[in-house]
Amino acid sequence: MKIHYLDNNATTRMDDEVLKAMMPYMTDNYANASGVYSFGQDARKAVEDARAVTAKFFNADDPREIIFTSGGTESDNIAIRGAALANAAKGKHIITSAIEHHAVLNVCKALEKEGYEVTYLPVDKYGVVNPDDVKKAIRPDTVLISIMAANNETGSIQPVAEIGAIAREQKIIFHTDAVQAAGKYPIDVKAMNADLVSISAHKFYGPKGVGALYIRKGVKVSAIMQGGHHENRKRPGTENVPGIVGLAKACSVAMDSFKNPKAHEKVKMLRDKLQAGIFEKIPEVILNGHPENRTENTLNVSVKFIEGEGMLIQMDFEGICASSGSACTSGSLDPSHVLLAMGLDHGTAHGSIRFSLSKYTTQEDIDAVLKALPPAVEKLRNMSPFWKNRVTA
Amino acid sequence: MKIHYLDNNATTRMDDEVLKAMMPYMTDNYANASGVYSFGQDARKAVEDARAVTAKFFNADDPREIIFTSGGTESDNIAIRGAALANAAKGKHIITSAIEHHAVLNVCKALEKEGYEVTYLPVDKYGVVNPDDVKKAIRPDTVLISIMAANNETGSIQPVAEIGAIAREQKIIFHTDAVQAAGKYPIDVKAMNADLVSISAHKFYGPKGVGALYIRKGVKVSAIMQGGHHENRKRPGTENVPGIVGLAKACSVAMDSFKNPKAHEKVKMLRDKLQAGIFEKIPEVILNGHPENRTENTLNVSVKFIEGEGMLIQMDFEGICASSGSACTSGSLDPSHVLLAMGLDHGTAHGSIRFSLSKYTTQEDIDAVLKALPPAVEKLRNMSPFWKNRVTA
Amino acid sequence: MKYSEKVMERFKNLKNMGRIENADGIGKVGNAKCGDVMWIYIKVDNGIITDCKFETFGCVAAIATSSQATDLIKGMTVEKALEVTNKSIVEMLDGLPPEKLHCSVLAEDGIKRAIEDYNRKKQGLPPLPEKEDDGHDHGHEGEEE
Amino acid sequence: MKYSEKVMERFKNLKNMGRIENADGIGKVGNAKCGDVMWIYIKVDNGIITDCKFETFGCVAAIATSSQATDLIKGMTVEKALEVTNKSIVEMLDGLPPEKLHCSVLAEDGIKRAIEDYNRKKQGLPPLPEKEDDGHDHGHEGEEE
Ligand SMILES: Cc1ncc(COP(=O)(O)O)c(C=O)c1O
Ligand SMILES: Cc1ncc(COP(=O)(O)O)c(C=O)c1O
Ligand code: FES
Ligand code: FES
Repeated sequence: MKIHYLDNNATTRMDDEVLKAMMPYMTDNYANASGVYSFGQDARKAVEDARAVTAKFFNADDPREIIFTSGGTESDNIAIRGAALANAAKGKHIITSAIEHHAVLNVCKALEKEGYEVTYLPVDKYGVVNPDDVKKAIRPDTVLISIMAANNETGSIQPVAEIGAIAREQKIIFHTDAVQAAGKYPIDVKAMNADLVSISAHKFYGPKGVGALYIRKGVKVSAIMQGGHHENRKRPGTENVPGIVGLAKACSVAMDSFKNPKAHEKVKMLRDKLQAGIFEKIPEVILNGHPENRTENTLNVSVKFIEGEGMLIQMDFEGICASSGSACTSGSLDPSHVLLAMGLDHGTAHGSIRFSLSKYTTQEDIDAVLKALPPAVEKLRNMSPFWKNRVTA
Repeated sequence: MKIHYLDNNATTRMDDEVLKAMMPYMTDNYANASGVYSFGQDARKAVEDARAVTAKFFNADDPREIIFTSGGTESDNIAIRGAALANAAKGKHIITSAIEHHAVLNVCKALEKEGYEVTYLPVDKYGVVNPDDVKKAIRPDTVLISIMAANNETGSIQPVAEIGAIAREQKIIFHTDAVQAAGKYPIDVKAMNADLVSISAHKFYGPKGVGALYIRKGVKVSAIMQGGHHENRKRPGTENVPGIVGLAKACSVAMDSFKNPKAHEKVKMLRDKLQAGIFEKIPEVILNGHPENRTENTLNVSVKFIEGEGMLIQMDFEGICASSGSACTSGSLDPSHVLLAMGLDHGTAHGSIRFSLSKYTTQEDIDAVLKALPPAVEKLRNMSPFWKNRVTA
Repeated sequence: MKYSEKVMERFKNLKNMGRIENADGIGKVGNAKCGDVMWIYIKVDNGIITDCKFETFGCVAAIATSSQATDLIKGMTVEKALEVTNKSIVEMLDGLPPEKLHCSVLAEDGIKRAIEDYNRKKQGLPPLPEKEDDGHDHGHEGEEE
Repeated sequence: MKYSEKVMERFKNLKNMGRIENADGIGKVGNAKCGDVMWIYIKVDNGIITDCKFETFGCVAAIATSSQATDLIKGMTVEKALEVTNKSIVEMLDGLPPEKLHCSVLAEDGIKRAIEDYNRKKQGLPPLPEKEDDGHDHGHEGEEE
């Protein structure tokens, strides 16, 4: 069956160019980048060239400000735990938001058990953090502020530049999880006033199992794993050379795409078509996330009176891949913490479905959804006790 | 220039079969294994099939005893820190050896700063731990014993089955870093009485950036990173599906090789030829490691009165890749902690060179070393103040 | 988490969805763990369940088990239907993922409650209110809409 | 860690290795950080260094800088040679990796010490013993063999 893949916030298809860049390092150029011989130095060069490209992607001054990790989760863990531990002398209060990814939230929760205090800021109905709330939450012992750049479930873009400016003024370390922003719009550590920025390659046409963390010069971060002296002693382990090369290629593909934003415009255009089509064809739907200030590829809606899973499975029968809540917590019974934080009730949160497009998404994919979703909704609503009650009421 | 790659303890060339197994997951089957749709379930199946194969590789009963990680370093970190933290109520004493990899040693050192006590057992002149020493080091508060299966620098194989039996008897958790054993001989968690076993795919013809950890059912291990609920809540982050599939394929290639051990015999035969040739052609050389009970592919010698780096670079001019000390600490000034623990003096330890073969090593590679090494040694000895003193003495 | 082929097959070809107007018994149950809701309607004639339908606001497991269960008890005596367990329904569907086992409890409870409701009606008592597990920690906001 | 082309070139084509029998000055220096050792031999005629050789037990950086340094001071006056710094030698080799910078200190120290030894000899004093940095924390076991 033809697959209509609309779950690109979960993961993306690798760009052919990325795979092509990686191939030599998975075949002939297999050396360990720590080897002293030329063959190893070639691998070292590949890693350091990748670091330079990645630094550019972040608009960082110095490639040494980049470390490579095993993914967004590890980048977030190093950033938050690493900065919290290294700067504990300053204080043990952390500010984050209720809508962060679990890779941020659960590190914060673990730190709470270890004597840290964490403020989880609320969001407005669009799922956006208010910089004023950040300002109000700051205490003398606040050591770290971590607010994501764009949310994975709703796509809502956060005012990180303002928040970063507040943090900078107060000399508080500012981390932003830019996993969902990377590749969609330029990431600029200077404009964001960010000290720590996480990305994950597989979210923007790069390989799985590799990520990066920007660590501003002078910002102290402890390693969370111990071993060899790799990655500026911040992240031990034999370098994943193909992965790192792939991440850098994904960065350079993205930088090119920002220069000629046609592909981005197409994604947004298709996303808007999908949105319009759903609202036209299905009654009682609400948009989750900011109507405008949202990543170009994300559409999250709640279809009232039914639950997401049934829709997903029904769509799967037609080859459509979408998600409900974030992929990494599926199997969990709780509705999305992000939607609940936005004020949705349990039922409506349970009825959410997320479509996330990519540069490979076609009109055909959109048409497939607009064909499959309305009957799926009808089927599920017809067996929902709430739907009937509502209509007959 | 033709490359003679003899640094396979640092990393190996991927097996073509491994790459072939990975390719679909780097191209068409790119789904996130957490997706509820069939496309995601296919990725999930690939991951779970890989887990079953990896469990077999360990001779583990239950695939749920396997978690996938980003490499040997992370496996070691989860095993040691994870077990130490989860079982701290029992005690805070750890037994390990002086010859462990830094991924073990440096976690132990970090834990010492956090209130744990660590006993670093000595080794004999062959670099082998004595099980009696383990027995003697055990205290009522000993919570974990971590002794590697085979050493990366010398290849010396450790008596892990006996050590495991001692640990089991005393109800102490036993971890073994089998990164250098994997692929060279069968790993059997039952025979080893091991509770935790680390491997890293790239050390046995698998991809870089992925490893596994065997965690015996019932053994408590805390996660060292927080995030989504992946890998039995022990290791969060989007699964590296191609990497995991590649690791499993490397496991199955290895299992096949144990059934028909011709390739292993060839490696040993070539290694022995290299050893004999070096001892024949170069005076004042000593063998580092156990003469017999050593991984089939490893040859570590100290060439007296000169240093390893010069030899490596001189050999590099002929396309030969070898190492001196372990690759991940090159750039460090200290001679190998492993050789020092074996009782070598600084000078002799500095003069060590390690050749580690693979199934791809040819007679030609061996000949290249036997041609290049003697003149390299002569050149360096001729400029060594110690060599002249010795000859003229 | 993966559903069996049987669950998928069942979900694809659902039976007995909807309500029975003038049902002889209605079992309204809720799952405290996830906030989901199932209503089971039965028609009883001469002690035999002649018709049975369901309305479910819940996950695929809840929907599939309610369809399976309603199918199962059609034609059964009321007494026999009371013996139906969630375990047997799950087995008929070739199992459920462990984290979804609790969903199947809804179907068993729904049937039991529908029969209880039927028995009460026979005795002239008022209909049963919706039932929820004890562990319940949040309301069914869905109902308020 | 990567050596420059120049370092590699120099290491490939080393000059001035070995000892000078009946040298006018010998500078024996050791590097406490890594336990490495360098001996610099000079021949002096009329205040001018006419020949200079080295023996080095050390890393590639130590060997390359000793070769470079000995080459450099040949033909220099003793006074001029005393002005040679490790920095200038490193520059001539297009730099060294940061963790290898300390190795170049050996060459500077070796030259200085060889000249000091030469000066002492001229004054009829006994030859200088080997010199090591203060941070020194281990003997040169290599020497004992
Ligand atoms: C916002 C955000 N942060 C972090 C992550 C974690 O990235 P990874 O799964 O690659 O470790 C994800 C995706 O899962 C994400 O969407
Ligand atoms: C014995 C041993 N343990 C652990 C490791 C770490 O593995 P990795 O570098 O793949 O993280 C290595 C290799 O570097 C090793 O040889
Ligand atoms: S998750 Fe609520 S019934 Fe299945
Ligand atoms: S490391 Fe000793 S001189 Fe370079």
